[in-house]
Amino acid sequence: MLSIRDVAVSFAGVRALDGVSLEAHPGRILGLIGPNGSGKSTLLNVVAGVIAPEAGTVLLDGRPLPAGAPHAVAAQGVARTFQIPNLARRLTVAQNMLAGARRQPGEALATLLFRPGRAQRAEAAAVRAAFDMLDRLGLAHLADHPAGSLSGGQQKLLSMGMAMMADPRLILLDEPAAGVNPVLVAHQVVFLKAMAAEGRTVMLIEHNMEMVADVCDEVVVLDAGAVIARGSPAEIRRDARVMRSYLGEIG
Amino acid sequence: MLQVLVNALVYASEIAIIAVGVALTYSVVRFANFAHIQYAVIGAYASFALDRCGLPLPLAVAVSAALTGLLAIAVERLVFAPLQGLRPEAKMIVSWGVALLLRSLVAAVFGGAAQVFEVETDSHLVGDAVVTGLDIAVVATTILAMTALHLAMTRTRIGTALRALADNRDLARTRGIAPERLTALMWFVSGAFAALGGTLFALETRLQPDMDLQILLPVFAAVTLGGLTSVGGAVLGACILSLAQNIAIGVDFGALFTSGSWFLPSQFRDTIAVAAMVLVLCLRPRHHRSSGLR
Amino acid sequence: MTASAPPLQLDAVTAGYGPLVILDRLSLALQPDEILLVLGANGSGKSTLLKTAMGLTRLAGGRLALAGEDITAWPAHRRAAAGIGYVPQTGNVFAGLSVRDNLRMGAFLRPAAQAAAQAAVLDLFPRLAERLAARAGALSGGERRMLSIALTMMAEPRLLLLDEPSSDLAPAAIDLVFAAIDRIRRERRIPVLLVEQNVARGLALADRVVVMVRGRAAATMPVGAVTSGDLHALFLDGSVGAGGPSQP
Amino acid sequence: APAQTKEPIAIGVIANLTGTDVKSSTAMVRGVELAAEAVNAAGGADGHPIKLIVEDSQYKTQEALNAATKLFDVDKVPAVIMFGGSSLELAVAPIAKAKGKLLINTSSSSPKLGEFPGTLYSILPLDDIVGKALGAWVATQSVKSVAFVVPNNTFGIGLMDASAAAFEAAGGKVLTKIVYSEGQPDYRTDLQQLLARQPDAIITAGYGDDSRTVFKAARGLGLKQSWYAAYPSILTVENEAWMNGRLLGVDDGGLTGATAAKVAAAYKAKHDDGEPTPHVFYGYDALMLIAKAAAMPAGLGPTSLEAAVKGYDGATGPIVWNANGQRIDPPIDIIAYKDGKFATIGHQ
Amino acid sequence: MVDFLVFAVTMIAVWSVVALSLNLQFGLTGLVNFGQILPVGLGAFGPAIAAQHGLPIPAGIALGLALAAAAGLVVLAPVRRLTQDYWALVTLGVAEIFRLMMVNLPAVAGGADGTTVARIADPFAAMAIALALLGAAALLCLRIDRSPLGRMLRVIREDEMLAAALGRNPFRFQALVVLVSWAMAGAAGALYAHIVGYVAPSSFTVAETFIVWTALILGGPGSLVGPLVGTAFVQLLGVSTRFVAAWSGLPFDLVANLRLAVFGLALILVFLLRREGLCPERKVVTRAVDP
Ligand SMILES: Nc1ncnc2c1ncn2[C@@H]1O[C@H](COP(=O)(O)OP(=O)(O)OP(=O)(O)O)[C@@H](O)[C@H]1O
Ligand SMILES: Nc1ncnc2c1ncn2[C@@H]1O[C@H](COP(=O)(O)OP(=O)(O)OP(=O)(O)O)[C@@H](O)[C@H]1O
Ligand SMILES: CC(C)C[C@H](N)C(=O)O
Ligand SMILES: [Mg+2]
Ligand SMILES: [Mg+2]
Repeated sequence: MLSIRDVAVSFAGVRALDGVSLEAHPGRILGLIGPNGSGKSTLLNVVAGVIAPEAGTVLLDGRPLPAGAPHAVAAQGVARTFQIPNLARRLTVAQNMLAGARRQPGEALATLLFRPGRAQRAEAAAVRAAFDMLDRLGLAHLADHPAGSLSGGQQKLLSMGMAMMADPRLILLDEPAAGVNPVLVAHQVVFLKAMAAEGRTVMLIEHNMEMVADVCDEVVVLDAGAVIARGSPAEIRRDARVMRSYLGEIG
Repeated sequence: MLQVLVNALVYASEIAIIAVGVALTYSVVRFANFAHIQYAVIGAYASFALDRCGLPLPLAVAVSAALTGLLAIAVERLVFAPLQGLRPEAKMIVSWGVALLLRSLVAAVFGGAAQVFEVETDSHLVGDAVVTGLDIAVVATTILAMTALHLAMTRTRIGTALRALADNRDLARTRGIAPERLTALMWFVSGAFAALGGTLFALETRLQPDMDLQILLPVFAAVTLGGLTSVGGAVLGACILSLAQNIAIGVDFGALFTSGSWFLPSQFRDTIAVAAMVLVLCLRPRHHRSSGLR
Repeated sequence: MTASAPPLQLDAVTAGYGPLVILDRLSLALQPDEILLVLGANGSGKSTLLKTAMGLTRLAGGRLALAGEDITAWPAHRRAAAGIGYVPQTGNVFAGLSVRDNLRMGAFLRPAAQAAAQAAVLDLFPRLAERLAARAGALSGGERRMLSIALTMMAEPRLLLLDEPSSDLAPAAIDLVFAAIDRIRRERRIPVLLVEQNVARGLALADRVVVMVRGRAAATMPVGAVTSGDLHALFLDGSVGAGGPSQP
Repeated sequence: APAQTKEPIAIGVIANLTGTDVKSSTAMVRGVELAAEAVNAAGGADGHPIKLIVEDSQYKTQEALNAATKLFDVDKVPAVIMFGGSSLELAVAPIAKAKGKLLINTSSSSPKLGEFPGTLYSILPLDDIVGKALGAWVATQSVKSVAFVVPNNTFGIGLMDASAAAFEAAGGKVLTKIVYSEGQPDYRTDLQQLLARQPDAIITAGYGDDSRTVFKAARGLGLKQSWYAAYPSILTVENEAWMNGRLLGVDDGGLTGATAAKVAAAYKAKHDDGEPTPHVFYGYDALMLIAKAAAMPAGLGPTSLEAAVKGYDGATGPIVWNANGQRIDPPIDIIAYKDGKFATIGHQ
Repeated sequence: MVDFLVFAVTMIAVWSVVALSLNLQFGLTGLVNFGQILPVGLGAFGPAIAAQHGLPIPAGIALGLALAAAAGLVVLAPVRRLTQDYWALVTLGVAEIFRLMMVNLPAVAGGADGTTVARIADPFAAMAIALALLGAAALLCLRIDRSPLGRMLRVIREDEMLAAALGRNPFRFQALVVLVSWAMAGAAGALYAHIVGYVAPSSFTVAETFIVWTALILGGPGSLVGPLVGTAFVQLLGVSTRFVAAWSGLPFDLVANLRLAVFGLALILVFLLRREGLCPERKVVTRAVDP
């Protein structure tokens, strides 16, 4: 279980998060929505250890996650995607995917030199998993292309694929559907539900309200760095404050 | 003590005016142009030759600055422009090749031996420090040139466009910014500044085809200390470096603490300067690369 | 320049990146004050189409005309000066510059109108007014998108190329942006080439639809003719039922 | 001249033709050229014309090694005349020794050069000899206290140590030692300490371009002391009026001899850049000795070289080598700068 | 001529090891190091210090390697606080500090004059040892290059934040790379000392680092043969211009300058004609394995 308690962050005078608390549970998908600039990505970065909060703590299964140490957080089984994808641009799509795989013996020099067989077996397994995932994301035909040459939507998909390769306990997704075509969004929905069904915790930032309504078990709404509403997707849609600040007339 | 400050100021001026050119080009083309230092040398030699031809010194410097600016544009067109998209380290190495080529040509034309400007200036005693008219001219020229450049970069539309071009070339083009014209202007300005700085440096010291090797380290150290891309930063970097170097050996540490007098042996001058630079670099506030954050 | 010529015409355009060819003999004409919606799977070449219209790709063949004038050989900045406005999908703001300086660059071609234009876009996106001094790179994803749209609007273009303007935006902000596009089109009679993955919103706004499949305009049709079966097919493999080869 | 029918002898020259010390290096090579021309005009070394192969060392160890191996292994030269910093020559010397070649040093003065007897011979006197002469002489000039201003290299330090010892042995007092890094744009900061210490005189050594900057800084700071220098004639006078009568020192005594005069005349006939600098003479003597040794029946080698030097009256005066091939007992002149030129005012 | 070629090959082999070590840092990991001459110098000063103080030869070599590796870790310490451009200058600065200290502290290893060390007298033996060292270094690099470790190093090169998000501590990987590559450069330095038979600070200037950089970039960083080809190219270009110069028959001082001009021109032309360097980074193809 992920629990965020009273987290506050400010940047050069801007209060980006102002005492946010929320919980996300294994097997469930938590949606995080809110107007642009309300602090959603900032909150995700706090959980992921990229930003150390001024106040507050983040606990995963009751143990605090290291603040400001993204690699240590990731090592605890937390994977994340970026709103603007970070990729190893000159490496191929397949290499990016393989880099996502956790626990690779071939990354230790000693294993490489003295037990190369072990490294090779693990690598073969990772390659299988990577191509499996690429197939599902519709990127398999691009496996040997540089990641930097992918289209905007494809980069989003790759970013998500890399996060999945890590076999995470907690997965943090920052607008995975933005720029992705509707058919693949439908795939993503299936995919996320399957992840949750396997007992993982999912936190999803998304502006695509159909997708949110479709996959989220619970939704938290941020505005100006504070939680203004929480509940089921249906409840949220009826909330007047949310209507005003976030959904607008049409939503 | 006052003398130490005077020396530091003069040296900082010479370094800074060359350093801003490096920062300016770095900010737009994103590589450290080693040939820039050689532009300074060529500018100094051009001023020298024109001065020898009988031109009044200020005019000689102006003509030399213009010529060097054009040279910088020519090098950009012939060498750097075709290499667009290459990794910055490769461009840096190419610029080193350009520097080598230009240096050998200067040496072939003017000879490898040192030359000096024949300028005689008066000395004034300010407090207990000696200040020459040349010192004052050097510092004043630098301050003027820097202020003008700083204002041009931050206050004018063209300056902002240059920074925009540096930031995102394709996007800049789609805003109607013509990169070729603007970069040509940028190269011209940085070449001209290099020539000016090189001439000031040579006026205070001497001319030598390989004087770039002596200027290189302090200039790049100043630019790096100042954050690589800003005019103000380069000036600040030059001041820090110059002060560290001059104070380290110019100050009587013995007299400061006891009655005796003890100077740091001056052969440690460079060591101290470099050490100060490393220290400042390590202690300066961490630079967040925000691109990684979202 | 003929009065009857379409505002933007692509004629058998082949273009790509380096040796890579993405657009394959693509022909397309944008009609006066229409909104032409470009749909297609990820990687089908939509962004490449817009970049090619703007002059940012390597052109390997074909011809482009702006209101009848041949612009095939024009560099991007000249096209911008001729009135093409472009909102890119990625890399859409000057990340190292302040929001204020970004806006200044929006009006690069019309320095005299800078103040008025800035006031107008800040009116549309009040969120940006609060962040004028911030580095654009520090903005949130949605704020960046707003800034990028604002930048383009400030240039008062004669023709708009919009690459997924709604992505990263909150629903309320999308309303704002789409309303603004519609208004500009109607008031200033500006044609728009619009790429959207938000198909429903796109269809609601557009007049015609062009479907991209592997670098070709697989079909062009009026908005009313699009069925949901069509959409599904085109995002899966581009085999749109009625379409066949493109008809400009 | 008699017809040169025999095969030419190739002699290598390594010098810093680019980088630092270009001026002195060029002068040295010109001296070698003058000597080669003289030898060839006189029919060569035992009929063999001398052919020079000049290589650049760029003042870099690796390049000096490349140049040396090329000369030894490709051009098969039996001897190399070298102008380089001590560190460059010390890197080349072991190779020359291993290959049984001769290395004639015209510029460096590190005592370590004496570690290659039979291979490395110096035309230049060692620093301790000249330094000792300088220190002892300054002490006789009613100078009670001195400061040293020398470059931070083998030459500067070696000279300073020897002359400080001699000066102190004669009862003088050394107030401070300023060891500067070469090539600095300005030495005002370095020299500033002198204002506080006020020595009776300054002892210096160095090279033209740096010395010019040093003198300029001293003049700017208003220093009034006299400058006593080793080899004053290689220093560059910065301001004639200010320097008039203020620069004195000990120099190689041979440079005023008859051979030197002949060489100087030949130099001025060939090059139009004024008086030859001392390195022209060092280079000249180096090649002359090689040619003389090569003309001997035994051919060019350590034995013939050591024989050739006996009785040779060079442009730098008579040359005496110790057992390690290093020059001792050089003739020493006292030089003073007056009215725009250096004049010999005595001998030691 | 044979001797000359043997010497040329020996030097190419030694400097290739240095280029390989730089490639591990820059080509693979993206660490921009302008002070790679420091570990070479430290490696060489091990034997020099040993010679000066009468220690046996193996002790000197071990000292050199230990100094190089240890210095690497010290220099790496601030890397976490600095972006690449700044680290580049810190390494350059530290290398200069070391060189200046050696110049000014004659008690350590002879000061500016340097120290004589035992010289491998047989040129063929020297070449064999140098080639053996090169072989070992190349093998190690190959192993790292074509492995998950090499891949993760490249990810760090492209985007440290990404590597961290994937659960890798970039600093740990960087430390490993610096340790390995500085020890490698140290070994090259120790060998260089015993081949030349003489160690002085002037052999380890910033200019030397730039020559290695030139070789690396020219050859093509990120590839394995790149550094070797680049080093051979640079060394042979330097040597061959000597022959061209002699053949031209121009006055010696002009020739010396033109030689460098040709060198600079060649450098520029290579890049204008082959943008990715002589040996571009290998295109990786990942094959889906069938069980
Ligand atoms: N590094 C930073 N420096 C300064 N301000 C920042 C920084 N990062 C974020 N901000 C500001 O903090 C606020 C919250 O940003 P955040 O990215 O969390 O928003 P968001 O909710 O993810 O918005 P969006 O939906 O547009 O992505 C914004 O106003 C943004 O400009
Ligand atoms: N800079 C580039 N270099 C090489 N190939 C590229 C580059 N940009 C895009 N591509 C390739 O061109 C094809 C079309 O890309 P484009 O960006 O036009 O797609 P798109 O239709 O806009 O997709 P999306 O909906 O994901 O944005 C893709 O296969 C992509 O891999
Ligand atoms: C003639 C001398 C002043 C030369 C000096 N000994 C040197 O090392 O170069
Ligand atoms: Mg966000
Ligand atoms: Mg796109």
